[in-house]
Amino acid sequence: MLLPYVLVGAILFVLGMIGFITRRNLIVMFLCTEMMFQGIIVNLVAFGRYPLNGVPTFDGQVFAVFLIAVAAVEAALGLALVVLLYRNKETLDAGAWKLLKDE
Amino acid sequence: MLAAAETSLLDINVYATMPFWPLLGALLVGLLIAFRAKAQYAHWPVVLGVAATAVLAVTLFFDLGQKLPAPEGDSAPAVAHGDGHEVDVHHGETDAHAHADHDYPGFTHTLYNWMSFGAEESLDEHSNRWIPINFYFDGLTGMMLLFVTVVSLMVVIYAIGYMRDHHGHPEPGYERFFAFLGLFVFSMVMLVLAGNFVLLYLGWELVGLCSYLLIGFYFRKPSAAAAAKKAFIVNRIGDFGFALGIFALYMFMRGHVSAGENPLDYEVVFKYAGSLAEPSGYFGLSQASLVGLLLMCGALGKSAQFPLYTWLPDAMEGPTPVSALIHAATMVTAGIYMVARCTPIYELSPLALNVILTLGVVGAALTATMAVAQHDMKRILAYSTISQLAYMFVALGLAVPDSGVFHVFTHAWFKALLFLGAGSVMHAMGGVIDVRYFSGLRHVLPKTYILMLIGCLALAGVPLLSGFWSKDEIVHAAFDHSVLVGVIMLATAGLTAYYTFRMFFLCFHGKLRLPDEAGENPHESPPVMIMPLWVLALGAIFVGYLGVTFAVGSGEAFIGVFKPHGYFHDYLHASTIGHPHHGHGGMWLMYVSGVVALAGIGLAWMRFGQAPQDEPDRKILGPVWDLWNAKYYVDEIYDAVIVRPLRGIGHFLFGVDRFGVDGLVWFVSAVPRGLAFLLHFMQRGALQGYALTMALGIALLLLLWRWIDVVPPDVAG
Amino acid sequence: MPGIASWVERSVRAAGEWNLNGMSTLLVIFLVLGATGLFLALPGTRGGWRPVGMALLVAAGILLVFVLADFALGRELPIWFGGCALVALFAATRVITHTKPVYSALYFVLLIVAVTGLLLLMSAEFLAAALVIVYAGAILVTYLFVIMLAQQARLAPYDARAREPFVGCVAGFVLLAIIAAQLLVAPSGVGAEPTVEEAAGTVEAVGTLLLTDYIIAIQLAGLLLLAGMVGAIAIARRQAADSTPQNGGVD
Amino acid sequence: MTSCRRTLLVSQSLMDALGLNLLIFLPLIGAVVVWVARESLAQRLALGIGVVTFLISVGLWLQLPSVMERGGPGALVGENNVQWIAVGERIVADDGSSELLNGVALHYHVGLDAISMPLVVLTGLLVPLSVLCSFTAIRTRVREYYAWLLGLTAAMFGVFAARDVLLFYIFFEFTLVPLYFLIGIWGGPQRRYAANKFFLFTFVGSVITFAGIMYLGLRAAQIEGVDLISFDLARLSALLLGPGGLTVQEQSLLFLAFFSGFAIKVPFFPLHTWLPLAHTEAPTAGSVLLAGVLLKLGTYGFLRFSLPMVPEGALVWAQFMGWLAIAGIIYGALCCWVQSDVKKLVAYSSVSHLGFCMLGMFSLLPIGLSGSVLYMVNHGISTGALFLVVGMIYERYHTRDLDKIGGLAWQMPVMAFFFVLFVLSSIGLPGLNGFVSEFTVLFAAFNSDLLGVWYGVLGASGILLGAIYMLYATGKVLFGPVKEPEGTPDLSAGLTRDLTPREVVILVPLAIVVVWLGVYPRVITDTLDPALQTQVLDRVEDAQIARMAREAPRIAHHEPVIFGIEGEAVPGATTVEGGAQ
Repeated sequence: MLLPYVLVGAILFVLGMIGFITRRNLIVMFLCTEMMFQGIIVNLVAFGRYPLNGVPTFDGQVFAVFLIAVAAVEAALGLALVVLLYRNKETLDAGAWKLLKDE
Repeated sequence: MLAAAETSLLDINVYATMPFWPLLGALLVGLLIAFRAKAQYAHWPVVLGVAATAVLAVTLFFDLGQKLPAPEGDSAPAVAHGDGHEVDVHHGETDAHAHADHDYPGFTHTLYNWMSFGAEESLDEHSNRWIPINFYFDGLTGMMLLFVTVVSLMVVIYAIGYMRDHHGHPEPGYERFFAFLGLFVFSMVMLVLAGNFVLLYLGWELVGLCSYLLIGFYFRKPSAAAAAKKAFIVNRIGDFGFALGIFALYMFMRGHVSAGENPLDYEVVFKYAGSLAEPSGYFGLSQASLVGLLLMCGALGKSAQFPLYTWLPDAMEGPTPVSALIHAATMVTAGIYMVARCTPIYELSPLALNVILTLGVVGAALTATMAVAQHDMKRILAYSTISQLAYMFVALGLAVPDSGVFHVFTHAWFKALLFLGAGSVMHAMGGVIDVRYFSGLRHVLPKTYILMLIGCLALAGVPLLSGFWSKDEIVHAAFDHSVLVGVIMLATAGLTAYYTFRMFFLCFHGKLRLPDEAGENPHESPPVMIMPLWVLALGAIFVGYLGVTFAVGSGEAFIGVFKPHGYFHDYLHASTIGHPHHGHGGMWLMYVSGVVALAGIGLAWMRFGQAPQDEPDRKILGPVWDLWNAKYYVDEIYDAVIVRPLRGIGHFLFGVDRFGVDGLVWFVSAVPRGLAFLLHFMQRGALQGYALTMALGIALLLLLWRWIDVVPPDVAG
Repeated sequence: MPGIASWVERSVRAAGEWNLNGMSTLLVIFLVLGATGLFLALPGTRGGWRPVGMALLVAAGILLVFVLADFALGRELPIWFGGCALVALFAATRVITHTKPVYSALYFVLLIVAVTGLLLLMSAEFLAAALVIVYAGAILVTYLFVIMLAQQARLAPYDARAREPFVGCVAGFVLLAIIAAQLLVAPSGVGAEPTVEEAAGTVEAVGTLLLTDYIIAIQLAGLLLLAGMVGAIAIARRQAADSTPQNGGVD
Repeated sequence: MTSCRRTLLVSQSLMDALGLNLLIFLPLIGAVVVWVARESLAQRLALGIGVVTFLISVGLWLQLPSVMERGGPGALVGENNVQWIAVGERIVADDGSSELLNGVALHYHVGLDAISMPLVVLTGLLVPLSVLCSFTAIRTRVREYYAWLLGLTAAMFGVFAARDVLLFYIFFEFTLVPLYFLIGIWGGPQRRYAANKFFLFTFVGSVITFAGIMYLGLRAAQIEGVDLISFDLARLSALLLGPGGLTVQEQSLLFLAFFSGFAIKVPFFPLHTWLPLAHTEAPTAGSVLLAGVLLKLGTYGFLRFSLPMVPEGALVWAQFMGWLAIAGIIYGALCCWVQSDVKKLVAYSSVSHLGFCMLGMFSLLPIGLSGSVLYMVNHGISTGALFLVVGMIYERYHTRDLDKIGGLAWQMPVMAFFFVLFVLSSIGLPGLNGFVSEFTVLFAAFNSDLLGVWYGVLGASGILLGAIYMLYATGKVLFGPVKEPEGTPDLSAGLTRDLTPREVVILVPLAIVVVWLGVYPRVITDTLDPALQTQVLDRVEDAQIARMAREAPRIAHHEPVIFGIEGEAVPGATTVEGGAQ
């Protein structure tokens, strides 16, 4: 029964990615990255629960735990940065920062 | 073996230390400089070192004279071929090779192996070929060492007095001067003693270096610095050919030598020299011609032959003892020595001999005319040196190298005497050496006057002085060869007498005139300077008699007493020179040549006896004299034809380097640059753009992964 | 349904040969519908078409149900799975299509809840609880704070219009197509269902694992959290120091 | 008794291994320590480490003859072989040791043989001197400077010690980074441009070399029929030249791949333009190490990798290399002559000199190869020393313009002595070190079957041109009336008008080596020659035989005389072709 879970996880991941690419609001973009995390968490747990061979293990869940930790850190730092950016330019538009543009 | 011989005065290993005493002296002086010792006595290490070498050289001269097998030939008792091997220290095998066509009576003493050639393909692994540090002893070596070291010693002693100011304080750089002199004597003895061509090249370059350093002794004078550079570079032009000659020699030789023989050792080369008669495959020359012509290039530079002589007059910027020692007596004769040493090679190549002869004749005549129209005493002597060197070259070209070396030998004494005498004059005149600024010096410098007179007479070839005997031999050989060459030689001899005494009269005769630099009371040089001159003067008078036989009463003798060819020649024949063929030109030529010399002197007396202020010759010769005075504009021509174009090429290439080559690299880099220009529009700085690219990249990677299909088959089931 | 199943199976086999054409038509239709729907539903100038987009997305969802049901035929796939999956996907779609960030965040909470359901279905109770607590409880609240802090009075222009929705949708769904195609040909793990006792012990099992095999990783994760905290504080301090004089007192 | 001696030998070789590892890692550790040390301590610390590495390198060098006596000409001093980076499946034996089954294995395999030893000692000699010469010249960011210098040292030792091709490449590239910073931070006015150019040139070329190395590894695995890709030098060359090894086409392409990296480093004639710029802009120590050691990485690479691993490729390209070398000799020399910046002049002379080095190498004769290695050492010493002297002048006068300074022999007689000595060494005065290598190299070119007389003749013109430009510079700097720019000499850094004792201490060792190697070059060549024979020349000769065997049928078609290998092998020429490699 691996496939349905993994498929759902993949769709979640791709939707998150599409959101990240198409939305301009920094906060929404961040939400989208969290959404991609959700897809991956589902995948990890599913792979642990339905391994290709052998008995189920809990390693997938353990990895998911770490992923949550990373997500938490990322959220903390990312939101701090968002606030910083917002204070600098009074906008949440991701297009307002294009310092990497090669003129 | 010399070392084992009962009568030999010293062990061979002692003789092998010969070059290193002056070097040791020079190093000691170097240490003195480094520790800032007082300069006052800095000459002692070098003087002692050179003296040690000179003593060794004299001993060696007599030892060799006794021990070397008497030469074979019509006049001497024939000696078996194998004798050469008995004195062979280097390798004792006595089985003569079938194709070894000559055994020369020299022997080699090896100190250690210097450079390796690696094992040759044709040899087994264990017999490496080497370039050793080895010394070759034969008659030529002994003869050369004799005058080189003795003249050096005289000059070094002279320099103790010369390199000081009027108060007896050493000049600045006094120690440096002696260090260089010591280095020079080391190099020159190395050059003469060298037992293989690479070591010869070592000595060759080292004497060039010393010449460079000593010409540039007064380096703050731009002219001295330029002259030093010129000397070194012009010599290097010759050395370029010389090095190529060595390479070519090795290339031709390595096929002939057998295992264990080092193909550049004199002993080996001359043993197989006969094989060089084969065609070389280049320019249709024989191997001997090719090697001979290339080696000759070195001699052209070092011995200041036409067309590479231009450095020698400029070299007079150096201190006068240097001019005497290096640029008259010893170093410049290295080229003559080398060609004479290589007689077995040149014997095989008439072409090379003819080239040498032609260059010699042209050079002798050309530079003699230049000497007529100079004002600087040292320059006159320099041109005369070139002319005399060309004389020696003519002798080599005429295949009578023993006569050439004889002239080298005599010339060393009287030319050193002349230069040192000129130095004495210069010392008294406060550094002025231009004959236009002084005259009548015989009143203030009586001893120098006598000494200079002896030197001038010898140079002019006045009978019974040493220069006469050696020069006459060459004129003889020239007449044997062709009348044209003989006449040119004879005319040059007359010209030599003329310009020598022009200088002499302008300097010492006429009314006493002194330049301002001379000070109130010019005085004769101190004894430390005059004594060596007396020694040299004795040499200038008497060394010629080594080369003649007393044949009192014989009809075939000059003034009924002297016959050409003597001890000197026999001594010399016990060397690689062998037995050159001398014609019998007849005694009349000796009288003619004596008369020509006296006529030249007489003409000079008529025109310059009262030391006239104006140039009488100039009025007669006009533009020709100006041309001579300007040395035929050879320097200017070289500058315009060679130096400037080459430097122009340098500028051009540097431009090419900066714009062309670099531009090419820029052009190559333009491709990625252009690609980057096209792609840089993708770099829009928007965060999502990068994310999009990343997503596409992941998709592409997945596709690629699927395409490569790395899913392990055993898991896929 | 069996007809469809065999058709799917055939298609899957064809896809195994690898070319895109041979891939399940059903999947292709799903992907196209989804991509079109999402394109239309994303905020932008095509205001009138958004309902159409939504409808297409619903259609795509139904198709997905078919795909999953087809696949699950004859196997034990609880109905709860379908429910949770659909809710999760609906929520996810709304997160990215809603113009108001607040609503996006709230839909994200819904997403979390649905995912929690999925996790519970895989008997990952601990993780489910952790997810709700950490995400819904902590992270999302922070998000909401930030949204409030930076809230515009009215609809912000950058919220009203998506950025290159077409390219984004195409790229996303191409990636999805490739992943799905891989999945469909790849072997699917089955794994034995855990017994009740085993399922009940997962918290203990995960906990044991975390504190034995992964003890160093746990330490590192702790360190990471600490570093994140320090970093967040540092950034916050810095903005207070740097930006205030420049912007003349934003706060 | 025997066992005792064996134990002694074992412990000796352990000590050697320890020494070699120290040689590589001590400077690396030192770099870190220096970076964090106090500024006043950094100089002395760096100097101390430099001296220690020098002593270690000399110690290892002294081991060489006895090691070669025991282990043959190819023996390694201080050999170390550890698997370093390994990716792939392992099989674990009962005793717990594991062996790699497939994947990629990179070995930390180091050791010094007679070919690399002279260069290691050269490096060891130049490093403390270049540290010492920076004492007054570097006054900003001192700790960083010495840290980078020591990092560079580690990389240089590593390059010469590496016996694993990939490890060599890693060290080879690792040298770029410290020098990039040394030039880019402490360089002259154009330092950024120079550093970038230097980095880009050398890096771009060596990337292609990297591709070649990868190919070698893959191909060797294929020949051996295993999945394990590794890059050990001995294994690779044994496999690639064994049966079923590289074809001529492969070899010649691989030669070009190596060429692109090494030739830029050398630098060969059309790819040299980075060098004068890098030299002029680099600080003195950077120039010394760049000229003294880093350029040798290119020539060493050719000698160590191109010739033994792709000998037939080398044969194919030998004449091309010869022409490029000669072009470099003449071109570099003529460019020298028109420089007004004395440092640039010395830099261009490197182009000319390394042309000699390559000319000797591609004569593919024993004398040429050993001359070429000698040339590497001698050029390192004399050019390094010249850069040092020029740096000392620059520190006092803040200019290197030949038209602005002059007559310095009067002001600085000690400096003049050293300057002249090193110039003479550089132009190949007999009795000094430059002569031995120059002469043997030209001998080789002249007598080589591959190159020939004209290469020798054109190369020998370098003797003449070298004298011209060097004496031109000497005359301008040292001789003539004294000429000094306004406000100089600047003695603010505690210098004296003439050389300080510290500076004399820098130059004296080099002067001693210059003379020593000039009168007794066998101190290097006695061990070098057999090593070159077995490590390089034997392979080249085999390749030559193989090549002749391949061409034999074609020749036989035209003339009755057949170049047979082993007499009767000619009818089956194809088997000879396969077997003779």
